[in-house]
Amino acid sequence: MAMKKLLNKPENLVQEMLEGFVLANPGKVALEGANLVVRVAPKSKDKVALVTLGGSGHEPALSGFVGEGMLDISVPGEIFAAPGPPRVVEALRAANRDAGVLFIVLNHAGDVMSANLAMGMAKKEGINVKQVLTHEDISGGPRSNPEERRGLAGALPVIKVAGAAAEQGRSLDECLAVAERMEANMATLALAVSGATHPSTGDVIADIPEGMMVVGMGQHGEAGGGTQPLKSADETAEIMLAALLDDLQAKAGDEFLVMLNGVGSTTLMELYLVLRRVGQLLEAKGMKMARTLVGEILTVQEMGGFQMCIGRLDDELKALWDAPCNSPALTVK
Amino acid sequence: MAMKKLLNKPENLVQEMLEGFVLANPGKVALEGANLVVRVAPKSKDKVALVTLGGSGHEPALSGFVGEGMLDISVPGEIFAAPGPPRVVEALRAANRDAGVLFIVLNHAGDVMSANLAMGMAKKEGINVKQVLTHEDISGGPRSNPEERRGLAGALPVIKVAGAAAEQGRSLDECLAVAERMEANMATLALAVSGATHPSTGDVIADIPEGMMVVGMGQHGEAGGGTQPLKSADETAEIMLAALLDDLQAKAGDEFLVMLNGVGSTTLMELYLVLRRVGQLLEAKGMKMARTLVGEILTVQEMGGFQMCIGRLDDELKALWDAPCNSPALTVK
Amino acid sequence: MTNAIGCTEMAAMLRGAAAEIRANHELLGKLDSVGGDGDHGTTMLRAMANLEKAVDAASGNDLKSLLYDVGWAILGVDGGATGPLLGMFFMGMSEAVEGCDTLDASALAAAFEAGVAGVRAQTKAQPGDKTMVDALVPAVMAAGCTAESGGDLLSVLRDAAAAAAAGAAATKDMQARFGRARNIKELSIGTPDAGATSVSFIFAGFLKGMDTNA
Amino acid sequence: MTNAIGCTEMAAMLRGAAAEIRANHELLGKLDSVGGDGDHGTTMLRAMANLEKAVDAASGNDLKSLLYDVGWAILGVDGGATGPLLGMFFMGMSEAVEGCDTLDASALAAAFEAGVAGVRAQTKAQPGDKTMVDALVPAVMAAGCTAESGGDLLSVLRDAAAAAAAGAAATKDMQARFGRARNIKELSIGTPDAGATSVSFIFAGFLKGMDTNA
Ligand SMILES: Nc1ncnc2c1ncn2[C@@H]1O[C@H](COP(=O)(O)OP(=O)(O)O)[C@@H](O)[C@H]1O
Ligand SMILES: Nc1ncnc2c1ncn2[C@@H]1O[C@H](COP(=O)(O)OP(=O)(O)O)[C@@H](O)[C@H]1O
Ligand SMILES: [Mg+2]
Ligand SMILES: [Mg+2]
Ligand SMILES: [Mg+2]
Ligand SMILES: [Mg+2]
Repeated sequence: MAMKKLLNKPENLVQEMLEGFVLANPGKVALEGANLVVRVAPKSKDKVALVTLGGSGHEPALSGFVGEGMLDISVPGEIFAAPGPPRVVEALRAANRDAGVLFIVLNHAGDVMSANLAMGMAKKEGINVKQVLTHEDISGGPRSNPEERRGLAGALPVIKVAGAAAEQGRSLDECLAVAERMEANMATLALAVSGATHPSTGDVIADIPEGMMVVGMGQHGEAGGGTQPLKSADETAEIMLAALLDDLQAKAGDEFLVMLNGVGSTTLMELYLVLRRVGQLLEAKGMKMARTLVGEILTVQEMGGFQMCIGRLDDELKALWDAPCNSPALTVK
Repeated sequence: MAMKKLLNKPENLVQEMLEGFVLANPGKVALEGANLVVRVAPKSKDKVALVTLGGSGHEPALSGFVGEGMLDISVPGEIFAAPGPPRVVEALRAANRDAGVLFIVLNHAGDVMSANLAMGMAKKEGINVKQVLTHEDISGGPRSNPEERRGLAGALPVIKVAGAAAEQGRSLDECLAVAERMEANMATLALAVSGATHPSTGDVIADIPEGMMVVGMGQHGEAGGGTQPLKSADETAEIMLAALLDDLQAKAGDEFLVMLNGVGSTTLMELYLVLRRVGQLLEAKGMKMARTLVGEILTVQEMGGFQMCIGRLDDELKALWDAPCNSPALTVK
Repeated sequence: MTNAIGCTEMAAMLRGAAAEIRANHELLGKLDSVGGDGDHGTTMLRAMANLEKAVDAASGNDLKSLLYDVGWAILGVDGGATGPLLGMFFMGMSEAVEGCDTLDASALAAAFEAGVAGVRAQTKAQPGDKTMVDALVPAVMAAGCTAESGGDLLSVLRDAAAAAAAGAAATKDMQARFGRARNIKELSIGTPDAGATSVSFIFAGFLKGMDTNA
Repeated sequence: MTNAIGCTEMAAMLRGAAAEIRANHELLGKLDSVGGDGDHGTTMLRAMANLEKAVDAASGNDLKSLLYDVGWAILGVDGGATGPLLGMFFMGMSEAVEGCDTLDASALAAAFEAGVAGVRAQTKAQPGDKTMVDALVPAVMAAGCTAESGGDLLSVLRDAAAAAAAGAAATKDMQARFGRARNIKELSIGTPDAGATSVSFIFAGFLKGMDTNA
């Protein structure tokens, strides 16, 4: 299939992309060692470091969130494929410090295996590392069965609050607690309205019938089950929000972060329509849309659709969400 | 045609979109009067105000750049259609101050007519307003024929440097001079690789044959002429950069801002490949990629492609480009 | 039919234009989508809705302010090129009818001429450039000739409508040099201009508004 | 054919596996694209390139470190699930050959068993869950039986390859409960599992590497 993409040789794709990425953000990020994405101005060594790993092809995630108040090191893998343990161990070594390392892992089999192998090796070397696993995709199964739930764009709120806590000098256990509280209070659901192509193979990575949408599709085009006729922005917002609130057993009075993550070709315009409706629906239920983030956070190439992620906030999480940060893809003053 | 978009009633599209937009950025922007997008924390009245106007459907442009160090008021029109003079006059009135108003207009017939009619009325009312017209699209014709050149994403650098100058308290004439110098040193070329649909009518707004790309296509799908087989990222970068450098009569030693504006479904990954090649090419010519900006700035719905905008920088423009700003779509610390 | 156009008659003409556009807006969108962005039909619908609102709201017997309000209301449409151009047509007419309670044939022709001047102050487009100017200019010339040679109001409107239609039809063979269609260069040849076609419907509507037999 | 596997023979087996995967990588990608993300073929190519590099670089006569280096090199592939699983297969084998200069039939079977244990430490997938475990487990069981009943090295490899192929084929009728294909649920039935098919090629390649007549 002829891809409608501007590419060079597939075998150089990730390498060239990373070179361009740091050129685009010269004051913020750099490549170090085995293509680890690091901060140009490192955090002081007495503060907890944040490390993550993940496949490429989802830009700006995850390396776009390396920076002040966010990640210290990201280990980008091949397209849609987790990096192998050797590079991950290298990252954990580079991040190593007395204050400890918080390791943020999105629940996908390859990522988890690679992360766990690397963690095991790092611990043997005496590195003080603790892991938080994100698995907020409610389409994977009930909350009681977290292993079946994938980690989607909800990694960002976890990175944000834990990154802010680390920047404030909190201990590894405190950072971990904050990350786990954010994680435990999040729920995400993905919607796809049009497919995409794999940038190395040219394969179609989601084949969505004309006039249909798929609720619950994974971020590599894994089928989701909920294929149904394409709905309006308002109706879509209603369907998705209801499922998320149900999963979180939300009650009147709850305050939420509402994050809408455009996965590729869906416009900001459409996301704003959805956000507007979410705000109305929450208000009608006596809940509050306390914080919002709308944009492309974790994309799936040119796929059409978005992920709706909501996270219940308490005062501490709100303050950490609001804390300043400075990364290629998110800057808060 | 069944659109793959999440929409409600077309007649409410812009209104609902604007409501969602301010909900997404509550600390930064608000709607005032006849849907003028204004700053939540207005600039002090002794500083020059920046006002712009433009059709909707290009989000985040232009209202996404309202904020500290950027625009004071944006007047969003209907989809791809300039707002009429009455709302523009209202914006100029709202911005009115002794320090004066800098009015940034992108060269599209409707925008220019509406802007000029509104300017005329505002001046009759004694409002001190001066205009800068952006027309950096080199596909329109030679530099000697500026009227034929459209204003594309290059509006952003103009807004950025003039906004920084205004925030520093410079006079209207100084802000205008900075804006005009940036404008005169910019050149933009657009590339389309896949089409889009008009969100109100569902019409195809650019019909690009399979396996082809169009150089010079306008941001509403206006045909560009340069239809040719789809090239690699490297070759595309070469073709486009050569045309831009030629237009600017660039010489060794020149320093440039390189801005790559994804227009919709083209990924950051692809833009990074292009940026990497641009950096190599400039270096080989003894020129410098002094500043970069890569992302979605002025989109064309889900169109595939990007605009390459380069701007020759001097020390003052560099400093203004680097100055802090805080808007929904661009924050510089 | 009366021999003088006062506010009531002008309101009927204006409503006639709105009705005619409404009946044909899909064609207008289609014509604009060839080289432009396809929004001309919906823009004209919004413009005509604003026109009707202004006509409804107009009180009293002041032709000048009726036309001014209509012009301003059309300017208030977020309509790209169409809002300013069409709005200024009515603003131009408004200025020309200063002091008139009613218009006879030559005053109407003169008002049209002032309307076209209002449009042409906004654009450098000349006849032959494939824009609404190609329908406006012949319409106004025809109105002027007919009035000068003693034609009555209805003849003025009939000849203006015929000339606008002919002018719009003639844009089919022209290459666009203004508006978005300019960008497709010679590919614009073969399709009539959307804005010129709108103008032909407006003049047809003026006539129908005054002469229900037309 | 020899009755003991030293470094030279192990290198031949490993290269045989790489050759077999290379000859079949397109099929692997296609199988993975049914329920997964279609990258399994290219991932296996990269894994085998790393394997060969490690084999080329290996010096001396240390079986344990040859297998360790191969395992580590495969872990170094950015390959989603495949890198860790396949890498740990060779890391597991490496631990089992500690102290051996050469392997006889039962030592080879034991090494395979340790390799599978290395894989199974990474995943909760059980036989029947439609993963590479469905090819690995029967292959290793077959190797163990053959060795126990006195079969020679070639019989061990032949029976292991046959069992891996049968195990991979049997995944066709299973529903995926691990890996990305899990998400398509019953739609995964009807296509063999990509990773299990890879394992069958690896064991076929081991055999071909040792027995050029195979
Ligand atoms: N610069 C111009 N001068 C004269 N007429 C113009 C100009 N630009 C556009 N037009 C007219 O307007 C019509 C298009 O109107 P419309 O589609 O509503 O506006 P837009 O081009 O802004 O989308 C064209 O068919 C043409 O007749
Ligand atoms: N959790 C798992 N447990 C066991 N095997 C797995 C698991 N996940 C994937 N596999 C195996 O890996 C194969 C897919 O490998 P590959 O496509 O390279 O990795 P990825 O799924 O990360 O893209 C599957 O066919 C399956 O055999
Ligand atoms: Mg995009
Ligand atoms: Mg987009
Ligand atoms: Mg148009
Ligand atoms: Mg795969």
